[in-house]
Amino acid sequence: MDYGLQAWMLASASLVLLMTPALALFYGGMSRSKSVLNMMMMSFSAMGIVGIVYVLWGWSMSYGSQDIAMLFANPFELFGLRDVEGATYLTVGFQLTFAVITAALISGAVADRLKFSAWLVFVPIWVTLSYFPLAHMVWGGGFLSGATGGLADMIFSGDGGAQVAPIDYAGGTVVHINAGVAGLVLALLLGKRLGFGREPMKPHNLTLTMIGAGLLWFGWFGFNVGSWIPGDLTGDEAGAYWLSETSLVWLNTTVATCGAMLGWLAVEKMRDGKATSLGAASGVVAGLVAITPACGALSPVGSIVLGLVAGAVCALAVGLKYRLGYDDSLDVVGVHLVGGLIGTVGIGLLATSGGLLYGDGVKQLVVQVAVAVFAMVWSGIATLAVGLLVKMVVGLRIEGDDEIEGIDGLEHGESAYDLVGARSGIGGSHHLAEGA
Amino acid sequence: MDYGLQAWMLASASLVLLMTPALALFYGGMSRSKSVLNMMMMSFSAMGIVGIVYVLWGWSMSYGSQDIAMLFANPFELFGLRDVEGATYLTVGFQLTFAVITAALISGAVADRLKFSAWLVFVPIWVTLSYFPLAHMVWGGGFLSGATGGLADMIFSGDGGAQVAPIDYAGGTVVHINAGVAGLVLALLLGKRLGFGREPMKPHNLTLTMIGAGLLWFGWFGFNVGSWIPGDLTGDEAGAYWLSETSLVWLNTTVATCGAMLGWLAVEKMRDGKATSLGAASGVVAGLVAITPACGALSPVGSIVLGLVAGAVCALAVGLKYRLGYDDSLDVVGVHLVGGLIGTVGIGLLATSGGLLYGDGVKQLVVQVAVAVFAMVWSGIATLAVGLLVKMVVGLRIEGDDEIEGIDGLEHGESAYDLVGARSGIGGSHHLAEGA
Amino acid sequence: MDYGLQAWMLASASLVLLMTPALALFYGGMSRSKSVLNMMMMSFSAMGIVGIVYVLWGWSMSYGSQDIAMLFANPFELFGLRDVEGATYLTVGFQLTFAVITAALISGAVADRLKFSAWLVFVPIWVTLSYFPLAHMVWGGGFLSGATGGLADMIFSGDGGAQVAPIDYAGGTVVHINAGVAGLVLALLLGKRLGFGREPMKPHNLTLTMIGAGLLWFGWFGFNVGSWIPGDLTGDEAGAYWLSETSLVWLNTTVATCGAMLGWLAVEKMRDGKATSLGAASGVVAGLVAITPACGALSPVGSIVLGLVAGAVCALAVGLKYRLGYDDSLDVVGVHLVGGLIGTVGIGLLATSGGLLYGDGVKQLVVQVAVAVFAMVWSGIATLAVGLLVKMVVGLRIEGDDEIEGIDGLEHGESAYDLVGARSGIGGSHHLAEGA
Amino acid sequence: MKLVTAVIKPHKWEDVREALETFGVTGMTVSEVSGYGRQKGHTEVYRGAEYDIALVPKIRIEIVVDDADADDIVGIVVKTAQTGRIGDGKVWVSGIDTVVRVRTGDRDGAAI
Amino acid sequence: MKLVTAVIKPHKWEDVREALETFGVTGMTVSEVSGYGRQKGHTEVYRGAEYDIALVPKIRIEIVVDDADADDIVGIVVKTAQTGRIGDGKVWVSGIDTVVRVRTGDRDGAAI
Amino acid sequence: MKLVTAVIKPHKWEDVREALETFGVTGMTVSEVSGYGRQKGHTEVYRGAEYDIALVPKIRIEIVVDDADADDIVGIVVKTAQTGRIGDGKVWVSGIDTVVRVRTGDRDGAAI
Ligand SMILES: Nc1ncnc2c1ncn2[C@@H]1O[C@H](COP(=O)(O)OP(=O)(O)O)[C@@H](O)[C@H]1O
Ligand SMILES: Nc1ncnc2c1ncn2[C@@H]1O[C@H](COP(=O)(O)OP(=O)(O)O)[C@@H](O)[C@H]1O
Ligand SMILES: Nc1ncnc2c1ncn2[C@@H]1O[C@H](COP(=O)(O)OP(=O)(O)O)[C@@H](O)[C@H]1O
Repeated sequence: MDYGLQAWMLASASLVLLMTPALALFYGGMSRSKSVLNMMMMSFSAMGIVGIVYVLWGWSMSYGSQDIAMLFANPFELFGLRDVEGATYLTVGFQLTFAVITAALISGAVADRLKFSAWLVFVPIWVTLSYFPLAHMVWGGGFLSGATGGLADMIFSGDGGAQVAPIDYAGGTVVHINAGVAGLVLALLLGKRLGFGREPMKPHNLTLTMIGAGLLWFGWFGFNVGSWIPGDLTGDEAGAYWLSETSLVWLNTTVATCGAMLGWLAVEKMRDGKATSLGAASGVVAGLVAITPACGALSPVGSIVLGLVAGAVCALAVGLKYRLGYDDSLDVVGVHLVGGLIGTVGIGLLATSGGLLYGDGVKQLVVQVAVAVFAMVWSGIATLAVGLLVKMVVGLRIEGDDEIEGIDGLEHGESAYDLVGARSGIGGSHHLAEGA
Repeated sequence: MDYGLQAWMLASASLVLLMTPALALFYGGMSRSKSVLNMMMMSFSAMGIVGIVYVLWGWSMSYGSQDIAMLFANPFELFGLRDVEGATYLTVGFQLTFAVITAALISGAVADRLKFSAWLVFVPIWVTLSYFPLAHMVWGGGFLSGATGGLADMIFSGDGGAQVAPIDYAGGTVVHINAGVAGLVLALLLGKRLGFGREPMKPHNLTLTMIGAGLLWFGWFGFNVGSWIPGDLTGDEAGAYWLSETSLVWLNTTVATCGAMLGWLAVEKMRDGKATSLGAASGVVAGLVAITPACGALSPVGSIVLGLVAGAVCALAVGLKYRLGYDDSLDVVGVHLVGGLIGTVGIGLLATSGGLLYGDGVKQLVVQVAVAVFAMVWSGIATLAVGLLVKMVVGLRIEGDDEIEGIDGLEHGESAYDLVGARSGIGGSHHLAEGA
Repeated sequence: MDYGLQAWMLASASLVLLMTPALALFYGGMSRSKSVLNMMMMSFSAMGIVGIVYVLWGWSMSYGSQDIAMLFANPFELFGLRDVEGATYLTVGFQLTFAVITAALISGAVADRLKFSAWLVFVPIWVTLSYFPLAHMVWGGGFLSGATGGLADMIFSGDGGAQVAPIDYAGGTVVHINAGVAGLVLALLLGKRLGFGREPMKPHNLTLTMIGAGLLWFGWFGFNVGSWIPGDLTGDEAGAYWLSETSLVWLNTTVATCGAMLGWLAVEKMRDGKATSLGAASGVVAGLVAITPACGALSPVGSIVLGLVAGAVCALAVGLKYRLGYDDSLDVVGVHLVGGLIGTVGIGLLATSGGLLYGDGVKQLVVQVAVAVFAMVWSGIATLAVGLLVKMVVGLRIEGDDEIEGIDGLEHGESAYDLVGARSGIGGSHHLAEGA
Repeated sequence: MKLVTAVIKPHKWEDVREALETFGVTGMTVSEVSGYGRQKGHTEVYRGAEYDIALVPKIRIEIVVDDADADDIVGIVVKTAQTGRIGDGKVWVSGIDTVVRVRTGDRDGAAI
Repeated sequence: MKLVTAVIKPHKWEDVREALETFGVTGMTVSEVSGYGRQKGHTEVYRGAEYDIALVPKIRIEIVVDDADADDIVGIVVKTAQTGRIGDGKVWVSGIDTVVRVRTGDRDGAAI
Repeated sequence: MKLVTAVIKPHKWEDVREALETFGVTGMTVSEVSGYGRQKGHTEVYRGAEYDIALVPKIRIEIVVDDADADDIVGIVVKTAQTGRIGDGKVWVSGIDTVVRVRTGDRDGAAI
């Protein structure tokens, strides 16, 4: 089985890596044409920075053996991948891509106005204080896993660990809730864009956003289907389990996404009279987010239901920022925090084993909610600390005039498009070719 | 072998899924800027709808065990994937992606003028009446397979089934001929775009079309190379066969596409004096379409020949609509129907085992033609029925004024681009940097 | 192990194939809007031509058994893949994709002014005289391998071949140095673009360039991680080695790229005051180029170092053309030649086994330099010969007026964009939806 | 010499061009503009935020003509571009002192 | 009749439109243009080559008005579009002979 | 005051700008337009359908100048933008009543 698994893990790691450029497109298309490059650069630079930080101390802090208070592991133990070898390098690579995209996701909340230098400083500290610890807590046997002494064990103690282990298959808490909360906190620290709620800030290129959504969906198969863990199975058992588990997870990932797209479009149609392409792209992402923690726990039909709900609720949730007045510019909160919560909590209802609706009581639900709340608090405090630090050291926000002129010029000295002469199309006339 | 196969099938299913967003780009770039979003939305919404319908009754109708008249299987047997489990989930997922893209392909014929509500109603009924039955007939052991009592068996009866089984490796009939015929029928029902043949309706963004073509090529490896079937081989034999079969199919898929690109460009150069980028992108797709049914049956050199022919013929065929007066807007007929026929019938000539040119007589050729004709008739009637139904219930076509203003605004309330200030490039002057 | 390997090789070949359309985007975005299609067409047409040439005589010349003077193999031995069968077809396919992209890479040097017919003639002859021989010399057991009688053997002769075999894991010499030199020679033959160094020739669409860079990174995993060779291991040993080797190569490829992106951006920030998106995209490619030959020989931390150096040096090297006055339009020399040299030579310093900095003396370094120099000379002479031939037969350069009007119109009769009405966005006003 | 400036609906451009060509107008300068007037734009909703797109796309044509032709040309444009629905556009005429053909330096009557 | 042409900073368009609407201007024609003047453009550096982008984006507004309103409208535009910083733009007024509404053929006062 | 409007070939813009700057013109407003005239557009063929692209890209320059400078400026543009080939463009001059600098409210001579 090792060889087939290796083949798929190589593919999976590559797919997840692709998600960050895909996110750059998804977000970039939603930006205005004067800030699309900065938006894309936040994703690209997150790749550069987090990739290196992960090798230096990220892996050690997340999956090192020297646990500290169940919150993180000793960053120096495996510093620079000292003592790492063989196939573990690929596990490092796979996990690295998750850290990268989590950081990149946050950028949607701070569009158009965050100093690029602030971003470059924020990212490595934030992954250190928020992402690596949460990865350790949830997947590294820490406080949010089912381990003895963990949160779930505190609630319903079992034999050698929690009675009911929290479920986060591929990162509902670690990735999406975490990024969503961080986006919210940063957006609040940063304040609204000039003209927010008054001036038009509509997507400048929806074809980019749709390409991005398509590539995200594609990459997400690596994200979810690569996140398989054998538990304590070995040999043929593990093999049989892998075949069946990956098959289910692939299908659930797909159909939840289908459901969410339709859910989002239905809300738009009913509320606004029209179903938009931005809605379809957004629904795709909302569905992928919601199924992320749940993809191994649900049936395909359960996944469709989860998707429909996630799409519909997120479609409503993205409007909240106007009511509540925070400028989460590209809806990191409305899609990733809300979608991540729906998936994480939805497990408690829809899990074929453990779910309330399958008659297995509320324990799973309680555990899921507890984990989600703890993750939100951790992420919120960590982000606030890092945000305030960065504000003090380099400042967070560009000048108002520069924001009006566009951050691309200010921070990158570039403009995205130079389409001189792209308009010669006004009314040529049309004749049929003789030869055709 | 199971594990390696699983790894590749996970990759394949993901690749085929990517083809539909890729198609959205390919078609979107060919649309006008006022209708690109609608074009992309037809592909995206097909993903949402067919994905769910497939899980509900599509799988059951295509591959369920309760055959009905060799035409389809009982939709209720495995409704909602009842009783499906284990690795079969992935087979469902893989097949689902084929149904999705087949529906999406049709949208090229109805650009700029089909009501979006009509599309949303058309798609689920059409896959139910046309796609699932044809999938059952060809791949599910039905009337167009080599099974006893099937069409091929009727023509040249053999021992326990047809003497010569029809060959459709990855969907020449089920996908391409089917979508091509459906496109033609819908285009006829719908009528021509206002100004067809008089006003300019040229592609608004050829870079999108070329990205789309590149991604389609990439995704097509999943489509063709994932469509391997072991027949009655088992164990090591099946393994050895898999290694060699997938290798050949990968290479054939590639070189037929190379040939078709050159074939198309050569026709353009000779006829119009210039080889276009739209021609290159179109040739790529034409080659992929033609090799789809044939990819396991030909030698690499045979594949090049098939590709050259397909590219050249499709380049001529796309002009037919002006002669015959149907508005198959983005050439679903010229590329998918014609390309699909070339591939399906070409097998009868070029198959290394069974092909006329390899001295194996006309039987394969006869069978291939018969299957193609039957599929065309089935698809034509089914599409007509669904189209008329939809016309009655929600109407097919938007108002003329709305068509002139652009369907994106009408149906989705959006415009694709907002490139204010994307023109600051008029003539800056250029100095060399001192520091460079 | 065969099955897992096959799964990964199918994925790898597909990934490398995707790199050429990705390159078309990367280069296309850097072109001006009046020449983007021609730029993309050079990549696409290279796919068509080289794909077919490779099957006809490319494979035979590179990997045939009838070696000629250690420089290339008999092109007729396996003409049209005669006698090739089974899984070897996939090896052919994988290698084919390398030949394709090497040819396509050159096109960046000749932007805006090379006759399309000249390109179509140049490509097949160039791969025949430069690429296939170098592939044979380096990977086919020829003059630049460690074989008896080869260059390395001449320098430090060992037992049955060179004491120290040259290292080129995935194509530092064969692909990047080769394409870089060819670009330089062609750019010199062709002369500068009209207005070079005076008129603005800035990228017309940086979002395309960034999509291209993202997809190139993704595809490069096939390029590097698929280039594994078992040496003389067999069975379980080979399997264990494969698991560990591919894991390391994947990670090295990623982190070197991260390093190079940061290295490039750091140079820009220090030199120009701003870190650009074009710099990030370029840094990504520079890192991928540099790690290509070295990806199996370094530790992850060594890869980061190599990446940082490559990014920084290439960022400086792209300015050379203004100093020296050759118009390598999109920096094939600055990125591929320089990056390829850094990687090839860097191995001599940073290889964990053999590297000078790891205390293993200068032998590897000497061999690496010698191989690089020989490859540069070979490629230079071959390109010059082909270039002059093409100049004589069809001419190299389009007319000045046509260049000013734009090569897209002249050679392809197309314009990339037709964005009429894409500007309705000037100042709509913004109200909050009631229902949100 | 007069300068006739016409702002019309984009899909009428082709008809206007033909009509003017038939009349004998051999040159003009065309641009894409946005119009604001009785014809209202439309509303777009993105993720719960509503945008009022106040402007509608128009084509603007500038034609330098001999004094004698100005009225006819205005008449032709008005007739051809008319759909009778709000937003058909405006045409206005102003005097110009002189016009020069860049290629030859010819002036006025000889320049158009 | 007069034609008022105003070249202003893009982010002032919205304010100007509102002010003119309040005054009673019901129609105008708007386009994106590039300005060259005291306000300098900026510099872009791509791979070691420096580009001097001499032009800055501006919005150009054309309004046909009754003679009597011209001065007021100029005043409103100047007041609303003013930021006091270099590059605020120019407004100029010229006479026109006639204006026609395409939809109806109405002329002059009745056409605007 | 006069308004000089010039329609020229795009690749001549840079030269014209320099020549005008040398003469002392400090401001102008530039836009991309499409020209229709003796210089014919080209033909594009997409999948067997032929399109006659009637328009060719041009740059349009508007310069408000003192009466005294108008002729010189026309002369400079004509000289610099001339290639002698069809399609070099047109320049025309019209009178304007007044021009205002938005930033300061300065008028006429002081405004340009
Ligand atoms: N006073 C004006 N000055 C300049 N252009 C105007 C004026 N009024 C209208 N326009 C232009 O004419 C177009 C049509 O005007 P509108 O009021 O919508 O319809 P109609 O002319 O049929 O009454 C507008 O979109 C605008 O471009
Ligand atoms: N002589 C002129 N003719 C036409 N337009 C001009 C002229 N001078 C300036 N402009 C326009 O006015 C804009 C602002 O002018 P500028 O000199 O930058 O600032 P200011 O008007 O505040 O002194 C320019 O960008 C240009 O569009
Ligand atoms: N009567 C006119 N009114 C306005 N612009 C014109 C007129 N005639 C020509 N032009 C503009 O001048 C450009 C050049 O004219 P054209 O007839 O092609 O060449 P030439 O001026 O060299 O004879 C056209 O593309 C158009 O933009």
